[in-house]
Amino acid sequence: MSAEILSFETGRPAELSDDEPSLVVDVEGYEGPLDLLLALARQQKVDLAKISILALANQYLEFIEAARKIRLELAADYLVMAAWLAFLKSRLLLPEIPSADGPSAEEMATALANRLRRLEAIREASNRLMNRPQLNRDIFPRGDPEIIAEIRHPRFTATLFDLLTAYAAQRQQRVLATVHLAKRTVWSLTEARAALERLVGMAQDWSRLDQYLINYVVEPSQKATVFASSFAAALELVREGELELHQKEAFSPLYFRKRPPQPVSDAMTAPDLPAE
Amino acid sequence: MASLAEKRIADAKEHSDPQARPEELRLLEALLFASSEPLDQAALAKRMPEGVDIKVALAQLQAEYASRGVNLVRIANKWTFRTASDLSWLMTRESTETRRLSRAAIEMLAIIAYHQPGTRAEIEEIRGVMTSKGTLDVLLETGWIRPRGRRKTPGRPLTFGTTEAFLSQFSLEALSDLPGLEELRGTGLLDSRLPSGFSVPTPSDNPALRDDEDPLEIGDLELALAPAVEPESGGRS
Amino acid sequence: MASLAEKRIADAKEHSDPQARPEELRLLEALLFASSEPLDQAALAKRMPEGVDIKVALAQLQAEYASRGVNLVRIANKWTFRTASDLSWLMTRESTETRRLSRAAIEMLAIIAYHQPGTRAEIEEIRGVMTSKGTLDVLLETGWIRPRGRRKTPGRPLTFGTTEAFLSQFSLEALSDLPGLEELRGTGLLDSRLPSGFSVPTPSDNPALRDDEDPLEIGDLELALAPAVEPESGGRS
Repeated sequence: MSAEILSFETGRPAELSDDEPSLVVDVEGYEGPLDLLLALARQQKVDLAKISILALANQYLEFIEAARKIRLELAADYLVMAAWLAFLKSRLLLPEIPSADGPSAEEMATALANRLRRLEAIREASNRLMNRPQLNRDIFPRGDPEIIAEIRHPRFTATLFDLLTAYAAQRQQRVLATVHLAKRTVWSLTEARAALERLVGMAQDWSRLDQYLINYVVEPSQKATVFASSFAAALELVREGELELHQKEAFSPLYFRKRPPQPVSDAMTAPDLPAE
Repeated sequence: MASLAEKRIADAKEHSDPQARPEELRLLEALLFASSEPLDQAALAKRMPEGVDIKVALAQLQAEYASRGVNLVRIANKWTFRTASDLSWLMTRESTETRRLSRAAIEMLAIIAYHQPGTRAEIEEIRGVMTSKGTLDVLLETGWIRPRGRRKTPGRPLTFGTTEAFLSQFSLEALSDLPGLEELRGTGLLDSRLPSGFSVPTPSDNPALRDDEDPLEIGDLELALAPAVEPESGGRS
Repeated sequence: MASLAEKRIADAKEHSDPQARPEELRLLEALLFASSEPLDQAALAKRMPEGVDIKVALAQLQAEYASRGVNLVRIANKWTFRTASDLSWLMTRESTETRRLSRAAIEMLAIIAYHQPGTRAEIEEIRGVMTSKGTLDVLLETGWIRPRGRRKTPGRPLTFGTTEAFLSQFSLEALSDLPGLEELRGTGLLDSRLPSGFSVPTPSDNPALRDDEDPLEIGDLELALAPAVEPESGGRS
C-alpha cells in the first residue's frame, strides 16, 4: 500500500469548535481501531469521561467512508469496529426499548468510553515510565566495579585407607623396580653368545676365554655372571660345531678357537694344543 | 587564591571527620561501591561487625549521599549506588547505545507493569490490537519482563510480569512506585477484567504465583523466547 | 534507640550540607563513579563548568573521601575511586569446596608420614619420581604437613613432617598408630613376598629437631607456601 495521506474532513459535531483544523490521517500510523478512536476522541477536547460516543461513532464512520472512497485498504479490525459503531449509533438514536437480554446502548457506550480511557491512561503511564530516570541513560551504576575476590577454602578429603594403600603400593612398586634394575647386571646367554661369536671371528688361534672376557667386564661384580654366561654360550657353540674348547686340567684356564674346517677323516686326530 | 583553595581542602578534611563517623558506614560504602550488583540487606549484614544496626546504617548512608553526585538507592530491596538522576546531562556516554523501543513495545511493557501478571490476550484487549510476536520477543530480550506462569484458563496462556532488572532500569524501589499508579487505581481502570468501581488489585511482581496461575513448565522459557512465527498471530507486523 | 538512630540519620543529612559543597564536587563524583576507567584531569576538566579549578576540586574531593570506605586515588595521573586499601579483607567472598587429593599428593603425604622428617629430595628418592612443586603446595595447603627444619646438608633443604591436623584428619591418636610392616602385610596391602631387607620405618612427628636438622628461619614458611614455579623442578610428574 502506497503511503497515501488521507485528508479527512470531519462532519464536526456541534460541541466541537469550528476552528478545529481538518484531521490529516495516515491510517498506517494507527495501532488499530481503538487507537484511531482515541485520536478522534481527543479532538473533542473534553474529558474522556464526558465524551460524546455518538459524535465519536459518527467521526469514525465518516473516516471509514472516506478511506473506502479512495480505496484505502483497511484491516478487518477497522471494519469490524465500524460495523459495531454503526450498530451502537442506531441503538443510541432510537428510543431505548426495555429488553431483558444484553446491555443497554448506554452501557455499551460507557464501556467503549472506559476502554478509551483505559488506553489513554496506560499511554500516559507509559510516557511517565519512559520519562523516569533510566539506567545507563540518565543514571549510571559504578563503571568499574571492583573484583570481589572469592576465597575458596578447600576441604581436602582423604581417608586413612587411601593413605595406607598409596604408601604400600608406592613402596612395593619401588622394591620391584629395584629388583628389575639388578637384573640388568646379568649377562644374558644371548648377549654372551653374540660377544663370543664376534671374538671367534677375530681369534684364529687358541685364546684364553677369560682374557677376552676381561675386556668386556667393566665391574668386578659382573665377572661371575659374564664368565658363567660365556661358558654356557661357548659350550653351545661347541655343540653346534663352531668352536673348540680345551682345558688342561680342572680349574686351569679355558682355551677356545674357531673350529678349523677339516675333512671328516681327520676328525679323530689330536688337535694342536695351545702353547703353554 | 591559593589560600582559598587550601582552606577548601582543609574544610573538606574536617568535613569528613573520621571520628564522628561509625566504621560500619565505611564498610557499607566500600562494599556497595565495589559491587557490580545491588546487594540486599542480608548480604551486607553478613559482612558487618556484630551489633551493627544495618537498617540505621543504610539510612544514614543514604542521607549522607542524598545531596551528592552519587546516591544510595534501593531497588527491589537491594541497595546500590547510582549517579544522581539530575546529572544525566553530564553522563552522556558515547559508547552506550540505548535501545529505542517501539511505541507498541513501550505500551506493552507499561501494560505488563501495571496489570501484571497478565497474558498476551489481556494486553491486546487493552491496546485493542493484536501484538506481533516480535514485539514480545524484543521485550523479553530486554530482560525487563519474564514469563512467570500459565493462567488457569482454556489454552493455558503464559502470564507475564516484570523483573528486578525492570525496577533497576526505571529506578523504582518497588512496583508500588510506578508513576501514576495511584491515579490509575483511583479511576478503576487498572484491571481490564473488572468493570470500573470494583476494587482493583495492585500489580505485583511477587514471584509467588497467584491462585489463577500454574507454574511454568520445562521448555516454556524457550518457547516464549523462540523467534518462531506464531500461527495465531495472523501474520501481522 | 529509635531516637538515637533518627539523630544519626539527621546528623548525616546535616553533615552532607549541600549548600556548603560546590557543585563541581558532585559532578566529579558522578563522573568518576560511572567511568569504566580512570580519568585524567583533562578529560574531567572538559566536562566541568567554566571557571572550575579542577586541581583544587580534585584535591578537595580526595580529602573528603580520605577517611571513607572509598578513596579517590590517582593512578598514573588518572583519577578513580577505589575501596580503601585497609578494607581489602571485606572484598572477599569465602566459600568452601571439597577437593580430593591427587594420587601423587597422597603418595607424597604417605611417604612424608612414614619417613618424616624428610626433604623433598629424600621423598623423591623413595617415590622414584620427581615431585612437582604444585603437589607439595597442595599438601602444604591441606595443613597436614609442615616444614619443620632444614637439613644440615649442602643446600640446607627444608625438612617436612606431619601436623596435628594430619592426625585428626586420619583419626590417629599418635603417629605411632600408623600401621607397621607386619600390620600392612596382614591387611594385604603389602605383598608378603617382599624381599627380606624391606622395612617400614617407625615414624615420629616429635617436634624436637633431630641432630641433622637446623631450625627454620624467618620467611621459610612463606617460601614453602609460595606458589612460584621452582626453577629446579624441571621434570615434573
